[in-house]
Amino acid sequence: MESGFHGSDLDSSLKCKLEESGMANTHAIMEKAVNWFRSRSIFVVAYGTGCGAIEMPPTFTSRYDAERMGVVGVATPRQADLIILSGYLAYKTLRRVIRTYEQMQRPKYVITLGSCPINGGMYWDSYNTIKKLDDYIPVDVYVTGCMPRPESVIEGFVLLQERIKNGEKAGWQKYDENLKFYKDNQKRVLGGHIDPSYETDWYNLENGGVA
Amino acid sequence: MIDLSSKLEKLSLELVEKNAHLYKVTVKLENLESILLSFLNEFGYITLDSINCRDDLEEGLFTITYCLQTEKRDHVVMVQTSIDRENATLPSMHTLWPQAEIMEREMHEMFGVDFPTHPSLIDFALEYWEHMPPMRRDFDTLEFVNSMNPFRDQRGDNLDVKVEMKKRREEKKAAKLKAEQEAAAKLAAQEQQNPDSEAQNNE
Amino acid sequence: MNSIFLLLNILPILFLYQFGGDLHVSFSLTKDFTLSLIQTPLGTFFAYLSLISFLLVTVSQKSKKLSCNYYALQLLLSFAMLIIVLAGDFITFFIGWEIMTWSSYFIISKSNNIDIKSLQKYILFSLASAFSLIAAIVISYSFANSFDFATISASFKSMPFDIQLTLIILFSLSFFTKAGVIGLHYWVVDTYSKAPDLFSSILSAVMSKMGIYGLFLIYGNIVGYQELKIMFGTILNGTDFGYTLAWIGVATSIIATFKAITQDEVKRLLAYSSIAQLGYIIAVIGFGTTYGVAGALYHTLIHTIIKLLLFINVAAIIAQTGKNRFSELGGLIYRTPVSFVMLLIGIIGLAGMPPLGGFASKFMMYNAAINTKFALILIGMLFSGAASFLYCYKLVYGIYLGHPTSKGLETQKEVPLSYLIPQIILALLLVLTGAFPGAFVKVINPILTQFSLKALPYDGVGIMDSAVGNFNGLFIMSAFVAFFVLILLLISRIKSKAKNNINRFDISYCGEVPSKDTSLHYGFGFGTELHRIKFVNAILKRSTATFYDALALQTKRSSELLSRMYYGNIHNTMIIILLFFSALFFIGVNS
Amino acid sequence: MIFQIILLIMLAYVVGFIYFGLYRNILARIQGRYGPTIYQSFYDSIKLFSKKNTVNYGWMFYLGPIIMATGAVLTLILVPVFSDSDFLRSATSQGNLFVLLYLMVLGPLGNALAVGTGGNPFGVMGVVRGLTRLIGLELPFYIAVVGLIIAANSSDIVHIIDMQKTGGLNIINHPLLFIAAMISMVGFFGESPFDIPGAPQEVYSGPRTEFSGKFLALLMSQGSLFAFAKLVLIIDLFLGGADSLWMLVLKTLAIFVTIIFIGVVYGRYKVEQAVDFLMKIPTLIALLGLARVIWFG
Repeated sequence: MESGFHGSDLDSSLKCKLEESGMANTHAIMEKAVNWFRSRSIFVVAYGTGCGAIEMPPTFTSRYDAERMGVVGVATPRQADLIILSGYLAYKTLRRVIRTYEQMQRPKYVITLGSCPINGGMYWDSYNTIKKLDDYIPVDVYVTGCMPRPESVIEGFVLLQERIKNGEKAGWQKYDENLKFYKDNQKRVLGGHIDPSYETDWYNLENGGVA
Repeated sequence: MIDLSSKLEKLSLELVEKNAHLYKVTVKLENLESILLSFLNEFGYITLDSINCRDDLEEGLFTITYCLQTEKRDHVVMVQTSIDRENATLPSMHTLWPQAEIMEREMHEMFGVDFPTHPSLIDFALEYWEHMPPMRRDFDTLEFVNSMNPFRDQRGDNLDVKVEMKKRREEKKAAKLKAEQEAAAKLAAQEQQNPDSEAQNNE
Repeated sequence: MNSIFLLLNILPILFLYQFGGDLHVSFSLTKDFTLSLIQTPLGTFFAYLSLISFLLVTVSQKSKKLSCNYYALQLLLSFAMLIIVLAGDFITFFIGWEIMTWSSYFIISKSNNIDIKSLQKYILFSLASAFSLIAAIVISYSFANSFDFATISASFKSMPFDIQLTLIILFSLSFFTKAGVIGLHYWVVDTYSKAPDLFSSILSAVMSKMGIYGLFLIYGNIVGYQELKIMFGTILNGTDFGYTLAWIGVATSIIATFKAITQDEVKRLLAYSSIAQLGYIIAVIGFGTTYGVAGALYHTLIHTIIKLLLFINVAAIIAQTGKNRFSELGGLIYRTPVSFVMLLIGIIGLAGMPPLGGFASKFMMYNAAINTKFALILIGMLFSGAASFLYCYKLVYGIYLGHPTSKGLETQKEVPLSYLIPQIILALLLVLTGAFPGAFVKVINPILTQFSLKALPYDGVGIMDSAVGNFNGLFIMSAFVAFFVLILLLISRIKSKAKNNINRFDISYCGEVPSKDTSLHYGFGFGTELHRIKFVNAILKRSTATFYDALALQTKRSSELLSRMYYGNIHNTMIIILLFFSALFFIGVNS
Repeated sequence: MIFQIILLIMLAYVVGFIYFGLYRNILARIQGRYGPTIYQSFYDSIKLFSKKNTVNYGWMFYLGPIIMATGAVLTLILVPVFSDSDFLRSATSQGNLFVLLYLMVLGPLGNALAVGTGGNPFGVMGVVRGLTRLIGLELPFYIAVVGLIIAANSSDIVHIIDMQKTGGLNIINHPLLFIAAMISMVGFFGESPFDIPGAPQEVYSGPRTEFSGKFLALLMSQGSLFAFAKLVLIIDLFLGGADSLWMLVLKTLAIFVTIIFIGVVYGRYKVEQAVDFLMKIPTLIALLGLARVIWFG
């Protein structure tokens, strides 16, 4: 079990409590409002995995200005809601991407640019890139094109915002539910060297090292 | 260049001219180190451009080429040698040219050439690579890719588009034909059934 | 063993409490000389300060297996300090001073990591201090025909100005050496850092305060602040003398602060910090105003509390881990949480942050500077305070936060209770002085009356009154606690689930995964940035060590030159000596 | 008083967030962009508060942002907001300028402990850069404040405001001190060229690197409260305070816009460059102002 995973679902317990006290309706309205706020404010960590990295500066700067929709870039995955993977992923990159994704806090979303994360694109027969990204981490929106223009990227943002607003089931929920599937796939391509391996707690070694 | 070739003749080596800027010397593996040393110290080839490896699968050899340049940068001399493919071992040249260290690391990773005297033979571009070195010609890339990363089930992207489209069109046509036939058969069956029922009613 | 000496330490406190107030004892040695002990409010204040410090340090020494003569020496030191602060004449004072020097010298020499050079430094500077003290005493005796404080004080006004100035300078030099003013601090850092760990707390918290007591004695009692104002002119609203002294203090404070930031050894940092804090006291001690004296006294109290707390804390950590450098410590917060909280309270006090006592004393000193319109002095003190945040943070980060840098720290146990009890008492004192800054006014007012200065106004136990603004310690403390609890409750109610105590290597590290071998502790990188700032680098690259080393070298060379005279030829030497004396003789006759 | 405190905190929260929305808009317009809505900071904060989980490295990590928020709230209630009314006068009379000067650093220092507990070297790097910058940043500000205190012969802010009613505004009487204090304020607001601690290009967003969810939201909220408190402090010291809500908004806005206009046109200094600069030009300006106060009233 990775340390990025916190299994307990607080939402459902809260829902039960609220339903008991007859406030389920209020909860639903609250949830709707929160979803609206979530859709209006998206912090992005832009991971320039491939050629699409060059499309992100125009998307965020003067010409296309993603900030007007509340989409802002941040530096660390801890603060981010959305990770943009822009292009093909080598195995070496995939390891870092998984790590970055697991360090993000829920709710979290993934957008990929280009055709490479969908089916390998022009690198389909390379010994060192992956073909299907959604085997390893769940993808919310694929923006296709080789490479997609900033307009398409913005359209991807709009699509994602719609989904968040409607409260649709997002990738991170699938990831939590089908953790074994994703972990098995990751192990298959990364050869058992998946970081982080934080099973042992260095600070409690005398207690058997159980975290 | 006459100068160099006369010097090389003393070492009983032949300088082959490829074009005005490119020359080649073929040496034996056991002389490689001493000849490279004399290239650096005596002939003034201070720059090692690259170390190249060619996989001669048919002859069971790796052909290694050291590309060298003088300070003038007006020509390149390729010093070529061959090593056994199965037991590929080379002396490390990082003591002569420090840049050789990283080039040899790459060669080790991509072809599996071993450098016993190399100081840091760690991962270069790949991480935790456990399979055959990927640049060897007997490494079947397609098979490897398919075993590691199967294509999407829903779409047969590894198929020929033209054939596939033709096949689909035919399938569609066949399906349509089948549907028509079925419809006709159904109709016929109904027509058949109706008299039967009538007949039953009559009974 | 420990408990016996604990009792012996309590006795003088009880004695002072029971019979204190108008203690007046005198023994006559010969017809002319009498040794006398007189209890003044100032002396009582310093006596309690030192006695209680000794008591607390003795409590924390319980877990150290110390020999009987160590305790005896420590008791002798305590006795010497009691003599110093209760002395009624200079002979008694000097006897106490010498006993203090020698007993502390023997204790320091018992340390495991002391070297001969540091010991020599300590004894040389102590002797220099004593010589300048005895010179001043002899000069004053030649004018007053008495060693009695009161008699000397009475006849001081009738002395010629150059004698007055010489006396003040000689006395000041002696006490500056003890307090460690910059330039004379050469022995301080080495001695504090190499003395036995718990004894460093006494050196910093109590023994340096004897220098401050001496300064008070000279400026307040012997010379008198009114006399100082007459002797030297006035500048702005203060005296010229106070202004000069303030610059010495501020320079000490700023330079020592920057030096402290770049230290790697924990106790060296604390030693420099001690110099810097005493710099504040020296800056305001010469103002000769109510607020100046009150600020100096208040900061004396606060600094004693803080330095005891910090040195005991650090000594406990060093005893527990065996490491004394920031580059070897780190990440102890989960292993020794109580120690961490104690150090935290200590550094909040050291930095002078509002809810704790450190602020109250600084506020008093700042007010003193405003009162006299010494704006640059005030800015210097504020500036040094701002820079001191860096070493405060280095202290807490280097030891307790971040990641462990050496093996064994991750399985460390909490320090023994005997170390924690004095720390908890001191931390409580610090909190109380922060919440009730007004309570101290009643302690200070008799001392102010002794110096014939105006008494401080008393407005309630929680309020510190001053001419230029009030500060309600109780209100700020309670508001801080109230808001803290309120925000804590609000935040803990928010449903965003906090995953507690996740693995400490699970940090966002640009997608990479740090391991045990990755260097994650930034502790020893502190202060390198300062070298790139021109002004700070100008301070950091200079050192008094170069001056004293050069002095030592020149002395050695000149003595070599002298010795060569002798070794060359005995006849020549005799002739030269003869010529020298005859030259002296002629000069004497002619004049 | 409790009602008044709640009212003040709400006012500061709203005004602070709207000012930051405004800041982002102005920045966008200067860069030729449309910019987000003016309420964007609200959205961000509510979203961060509603994050489903948050990392926590231990109790000190948890308490750090709370200490920082406490420092901000305490600063806010100790600054007199309205000059003539009795609004919160009972609280503001308990402190003075020195308390404020130190309270302004208490919060960041508390948060620095949390950053250290997080154990991220980038975060600690940011803290150290911030503290080093503080050496230079505080100097002109201290000189300006000391100049005002000596001119008014009081460290009580209410008294300084009252002095300006009769003797004219401090911005006119002591323009040099005002300039020096404003240069420091640019740094206190984290604007270029002094935005060294949290530089995302160099130290991975600095002290905030490990904070997420509700902790980050708390840090943002206290940032807006703190910004409001600093603005009010500046108008109290130099612009004679505000006697009505409209004057308050007008004056704080004027100061804020000036600061961000300075901020948007500059690049970032290195730490040593910033401290060197602050120790030279603004300090010199402030010292000239101080000399004027001491010798010419």
